[in-house]
Amino acid sequence: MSVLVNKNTRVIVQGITGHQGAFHAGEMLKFGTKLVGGTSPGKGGTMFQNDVPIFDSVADAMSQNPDATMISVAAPFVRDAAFEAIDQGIKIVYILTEHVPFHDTMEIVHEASHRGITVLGPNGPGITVPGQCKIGIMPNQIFRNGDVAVASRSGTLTYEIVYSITHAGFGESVVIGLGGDPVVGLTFVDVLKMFEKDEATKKIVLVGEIGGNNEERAAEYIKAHVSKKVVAYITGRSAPPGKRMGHAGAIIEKGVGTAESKIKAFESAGVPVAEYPVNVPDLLK
Amino acid sequence: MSVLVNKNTRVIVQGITGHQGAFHAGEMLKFGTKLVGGTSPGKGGTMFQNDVPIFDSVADAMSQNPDATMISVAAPFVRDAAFEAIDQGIKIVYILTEHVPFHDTMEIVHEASHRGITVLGPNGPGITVPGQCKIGIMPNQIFRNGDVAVASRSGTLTYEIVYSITHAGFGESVVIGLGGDPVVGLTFVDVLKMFEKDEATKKIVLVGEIGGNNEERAAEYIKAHVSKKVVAYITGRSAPPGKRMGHAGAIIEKGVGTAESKIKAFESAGVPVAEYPVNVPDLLK
Amino acid sequence: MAFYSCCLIISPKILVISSYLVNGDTLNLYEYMGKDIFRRYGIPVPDSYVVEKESDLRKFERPSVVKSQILLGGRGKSGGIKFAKNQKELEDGVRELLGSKIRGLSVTKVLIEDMLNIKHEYYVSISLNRSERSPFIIASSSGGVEIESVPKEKIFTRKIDPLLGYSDYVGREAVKFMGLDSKLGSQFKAILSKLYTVFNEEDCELVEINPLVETADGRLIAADAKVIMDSDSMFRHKDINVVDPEKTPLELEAQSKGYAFVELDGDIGVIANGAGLTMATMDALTLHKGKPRNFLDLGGTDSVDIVVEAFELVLKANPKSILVNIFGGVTKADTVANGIVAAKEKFNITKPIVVRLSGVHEDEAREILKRNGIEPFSMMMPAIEQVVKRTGEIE
Amino acid sequence: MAFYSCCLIISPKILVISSYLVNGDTLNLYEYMGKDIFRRYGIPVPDSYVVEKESDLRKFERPSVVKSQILLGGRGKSGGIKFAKNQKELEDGVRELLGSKIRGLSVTKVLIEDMLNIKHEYYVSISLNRSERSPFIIASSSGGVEIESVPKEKIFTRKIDPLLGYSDYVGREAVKFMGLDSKLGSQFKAILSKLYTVFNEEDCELVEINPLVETADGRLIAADAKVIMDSDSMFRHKDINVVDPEKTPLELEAQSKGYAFVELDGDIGVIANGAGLTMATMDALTLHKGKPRNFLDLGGTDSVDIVVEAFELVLKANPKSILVNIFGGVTKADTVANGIVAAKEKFNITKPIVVRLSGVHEDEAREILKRNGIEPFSMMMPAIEQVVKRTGEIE
Repeated sequence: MSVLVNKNTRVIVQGITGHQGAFHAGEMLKFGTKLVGGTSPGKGGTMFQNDVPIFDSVADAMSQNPDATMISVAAPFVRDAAFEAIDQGIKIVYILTEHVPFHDTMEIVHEASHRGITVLGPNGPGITVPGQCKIGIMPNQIFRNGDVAVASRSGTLTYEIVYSITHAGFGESVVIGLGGDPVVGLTFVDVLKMFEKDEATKKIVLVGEIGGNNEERAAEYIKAHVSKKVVAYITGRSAPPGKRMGHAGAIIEKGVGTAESKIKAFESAGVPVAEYPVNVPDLLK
Repeated sequence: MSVLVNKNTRVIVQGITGHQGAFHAGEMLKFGTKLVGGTSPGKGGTMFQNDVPIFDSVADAMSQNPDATMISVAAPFVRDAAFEAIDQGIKIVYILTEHVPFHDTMEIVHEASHRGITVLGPNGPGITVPGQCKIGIMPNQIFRNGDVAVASRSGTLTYEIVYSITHAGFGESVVIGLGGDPVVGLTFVDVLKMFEKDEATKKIVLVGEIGGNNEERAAEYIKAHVSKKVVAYITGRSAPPGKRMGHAGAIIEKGVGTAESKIKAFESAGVPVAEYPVNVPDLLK
Repeated sequence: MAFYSCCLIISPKILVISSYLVNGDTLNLYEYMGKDIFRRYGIPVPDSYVVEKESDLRKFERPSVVKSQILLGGRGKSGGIKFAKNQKELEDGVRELLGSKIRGLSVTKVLIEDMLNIKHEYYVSISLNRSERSPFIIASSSGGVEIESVPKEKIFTRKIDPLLGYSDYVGREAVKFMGLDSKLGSQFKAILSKLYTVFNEEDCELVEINPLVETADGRLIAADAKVIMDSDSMFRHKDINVVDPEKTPLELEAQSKGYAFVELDGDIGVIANGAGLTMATMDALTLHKGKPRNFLDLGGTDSVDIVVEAFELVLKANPKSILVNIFGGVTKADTVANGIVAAKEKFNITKPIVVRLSGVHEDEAREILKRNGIEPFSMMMPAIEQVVKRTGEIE
Repeated sequence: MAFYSCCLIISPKILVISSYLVNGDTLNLYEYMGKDIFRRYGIPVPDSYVVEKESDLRKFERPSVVKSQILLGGRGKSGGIKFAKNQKELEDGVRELLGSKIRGLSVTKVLIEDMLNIKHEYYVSISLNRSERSPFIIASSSGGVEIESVPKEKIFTRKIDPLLGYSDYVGREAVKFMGLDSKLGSQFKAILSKLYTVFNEEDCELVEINPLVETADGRLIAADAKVIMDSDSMFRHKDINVVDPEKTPLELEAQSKGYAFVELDGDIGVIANGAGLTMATMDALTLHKGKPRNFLDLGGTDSVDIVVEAFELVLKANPKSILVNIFGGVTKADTVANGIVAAKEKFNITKPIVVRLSGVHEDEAREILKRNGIEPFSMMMPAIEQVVKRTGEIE
């Protein structure tokens, strides 16, 4: 058992011939992901790395029975690509792209939830189950098989923390990037439910940031429903209000979404919050 | 057990102070339906027949925990009323009104199905489980408790046939009017599934008419999945192609939807088709 | 009045709203109207203008097509389309078509349209798929003929979720299926997307372009336009005012009065309540070798006047006899009985009137009719037999 | 270039499409622009015109309000709004406001607007609710003040399903909650429906009318307009061209170059990759009593030039020192190392540069830096400590 994906998960990449799509598809192959196809309109019938068939459409790629798709197309085309995947009933839709209008994301997320489809992202690093499956753009080298589940709103910071967890002698059962946008497919509460059920997971790390109240809701949920050990890190303590810190979702608006509020919420739920990324492994001990 | 509704089903009427809404709400009360409220914007706080509270909105009427609603508002306002009910999660939405644009009905039906909500109608007589619950406009006097389930695309013709069934000494487990529009909430296949499962139902009567291929699909389904006795009546044998026979849905287009096609389909599925409405009870013997 | 033909009572408020509704009828637009809509939504159509009288005709400039504006498939084969390569042919074509009758339909308008240099003809349409309750795209690289005659393996079909709407990937799938190159493909996708907007915004049952022409210089242009709107949506489209030319004058009169009424070629006038029961009555008549003169659904009513007006309509169709078949519910039997008596007197009807009344207030109804010399039936079949018999006896 | 600030490589094709994107920033519209949009969608606003220089001013006709066009809550309290009952007051008001500074913001435009005869002030807005991932309506009969200061029981809130959109029943619920009579209620519902259309069609994060004024003669009019658009949607709104006035000149320059860049008031320049890691770097600095001068997310890149350009930006902010914190992934450590060396040379940097490099191609990077006299750290905390220490040593 594992969270969302495993070694049998069949993955396609929408936009596999693009610069990013091709690079990360290659990395996913190296990781060992079961990459069964890709799409690129007009390039159907050709191959990616002599091994992975390319199709003109998701409808055609369904011959490969994919369970998940990574969408790597430019922001204006993400809505179309996501609905193409949803329409075909692919169960996990991961959107790599940044700068998707959140009105588009709202529609994608609502329609997917009606159909029992999980959306990852937009603007996140994807999901990795060490030793089994990586969908997304996390560096291959930082993982070790273990029992720590990590969920994060960031990319590079996630790698930093995962690396320090691995470095400290722990390993990961799963690492999920929720995405840095104000509207994304999964919340911390959603993944906490999965982590609590997952037998491979013994400890949980949440990497939050300023903006929204995703972390506060998670803290409430942990109090009531999570039996496993949870630790957290929150970034953006030093961010001034009203300024977006890179991520579209990382902004303190009218006093809502501050790091203080999130840290307080976690601590009141018995979740220790690391002062620096490097302290996360200490809290896991 | 019964189909969709029973004596505990709590019903509201949207548009209860309108001419039709009031008349049929009164008839439903006489029938014994558990009518727990009605809506009429601006008239919240008043009572219907000194007994049934009227609310300004479905949101307010939710205090009565309704399971079903009958929508009796003019066609241009049906979409709004239906979404009001769907938004509040009422599980059965029956639309009495005729002349609802089918683009509106498409949206209503799709959204309802996403949320596990059953839509009856538009433009149908509703549903009656004799001795338990009537939602709609069927005359109260024609029913007798029994084991024949009736589903129909018509109104008055249904009463005629139900009356003749009752008159012949049978009784009904449930009578459902699907609605006379080209797009309606339930198909014959949908109700056949319910009838097959319903313990109170031993025999099934389908009253079809020209237009569409609802009956042909039902015949296919009966062959494969229905163990109970099914008989049918099809109206519109004498209708010329290209002319709508009163119901928006009753039209033969380019040879599709003819009575002959439907009769042939039923007969090939072992479903006897009555020549006249009055013959239906003979086939049940 | 019977705006609600099935079984509904009308509140005065609803009547006002519905006063421009036709009764569940389709709304076929003429080619030139469909093309006006296409133009408005940016779908390419040839330059054209409408001619209603010879003086509307402009000087010949380019090779043109003269197209009679009638709602008929296969106009061309029936001589409804002329080609004009010079002034004389243009004038002749217009003179020949304008005012003529084509398969029984009068030509009151012709469309003068630039002739296209046709390289290939495609087909594309969006319609309601009733079983899927969804918009349905049909496209083919074999256009210019009835889509029914095209082999299935050359037809692209695709259901659209009405809540999601059209998205570009559907167009890509169609383009690939049809084998269009990228230049034609991007034109096709743009047209399909706009066609879906028309279908949706204009509440259509069908939007069809057949043929969608590829010109010699590589442009895609809608050479024809078939648009059928949902008449029930007219409250959103107050600018549309179309009278269905397939209707007879009497049907149009009935429509304006709010009745569901269809003329047939028999001799027995039919008045019943509910579309299903009315059809069943006609069916039963036909099976008994009777010939219905009309379909008239009285609808749900509690007004004597509506019954009288229904009789007036049926009498205008001049049947040999009249059959009334009522299953009383919302429409009470005694109301209908009173209406029959009033109509008989008002119009001095001497033709046989056979009445079957059942259901709510049946006894009162029976009493009223008997008092006025009509012996009603309570079962349908004897009434059918009786009216067929009595009609047969009339010379 | 770092249009994709998190971790994405840019293909040339994407760059073209994104060239007018700002980097995840909000797009606040001035009141007069918001009102133009409202007008276009049929939301009633007072008659008004914009004055950029005194000669734009028209003759006094009616009592007017002179409103400075700045993006600031509580303009009125800060003296940004003047009332004019005659020609002199109008001229004085414009002269006083135009060119002035209000809480640090320059007034370059004023709006001259008909004065409303105010009977009551309401509040209405639609915004993104992040937790519900849905549009969210807020309305209150207590308007004219910050909605945060209104007691909860006087605030109507309602989530809208983005696929269903707004429907009239929501407006009815709001009207009832607010206790509006039917005349005001129907105006309010019409405004709310149009406001939702604005929110949706214009890709807004927020549309707010505060106050929504009920005039003495019973009309509802939007006396203010706050519209914030989603900058990521600009490819659909090519007509919009707004420069966020809350940005410093350097932030605007960074934005035009595609960097996520925020100026702060410290003295340590920060360059890192990924929004989260950059924030974490600033946080760690702050916890160590260091003061970051800026936030600069290098994004996912494999270009030396982008690193050099980032240095150029940070140097313009004139920090005492520079901290580079890279966790190599898509952005390879050696690329960044080469960039640092190139920048140091190009700009002749003598300020302390403290570098932490880890991850992909870390060893190569370390080699490059050492060769050029920089001793990089592989862990973050020692680098933080080092840069704070060295900055403290500078006069």
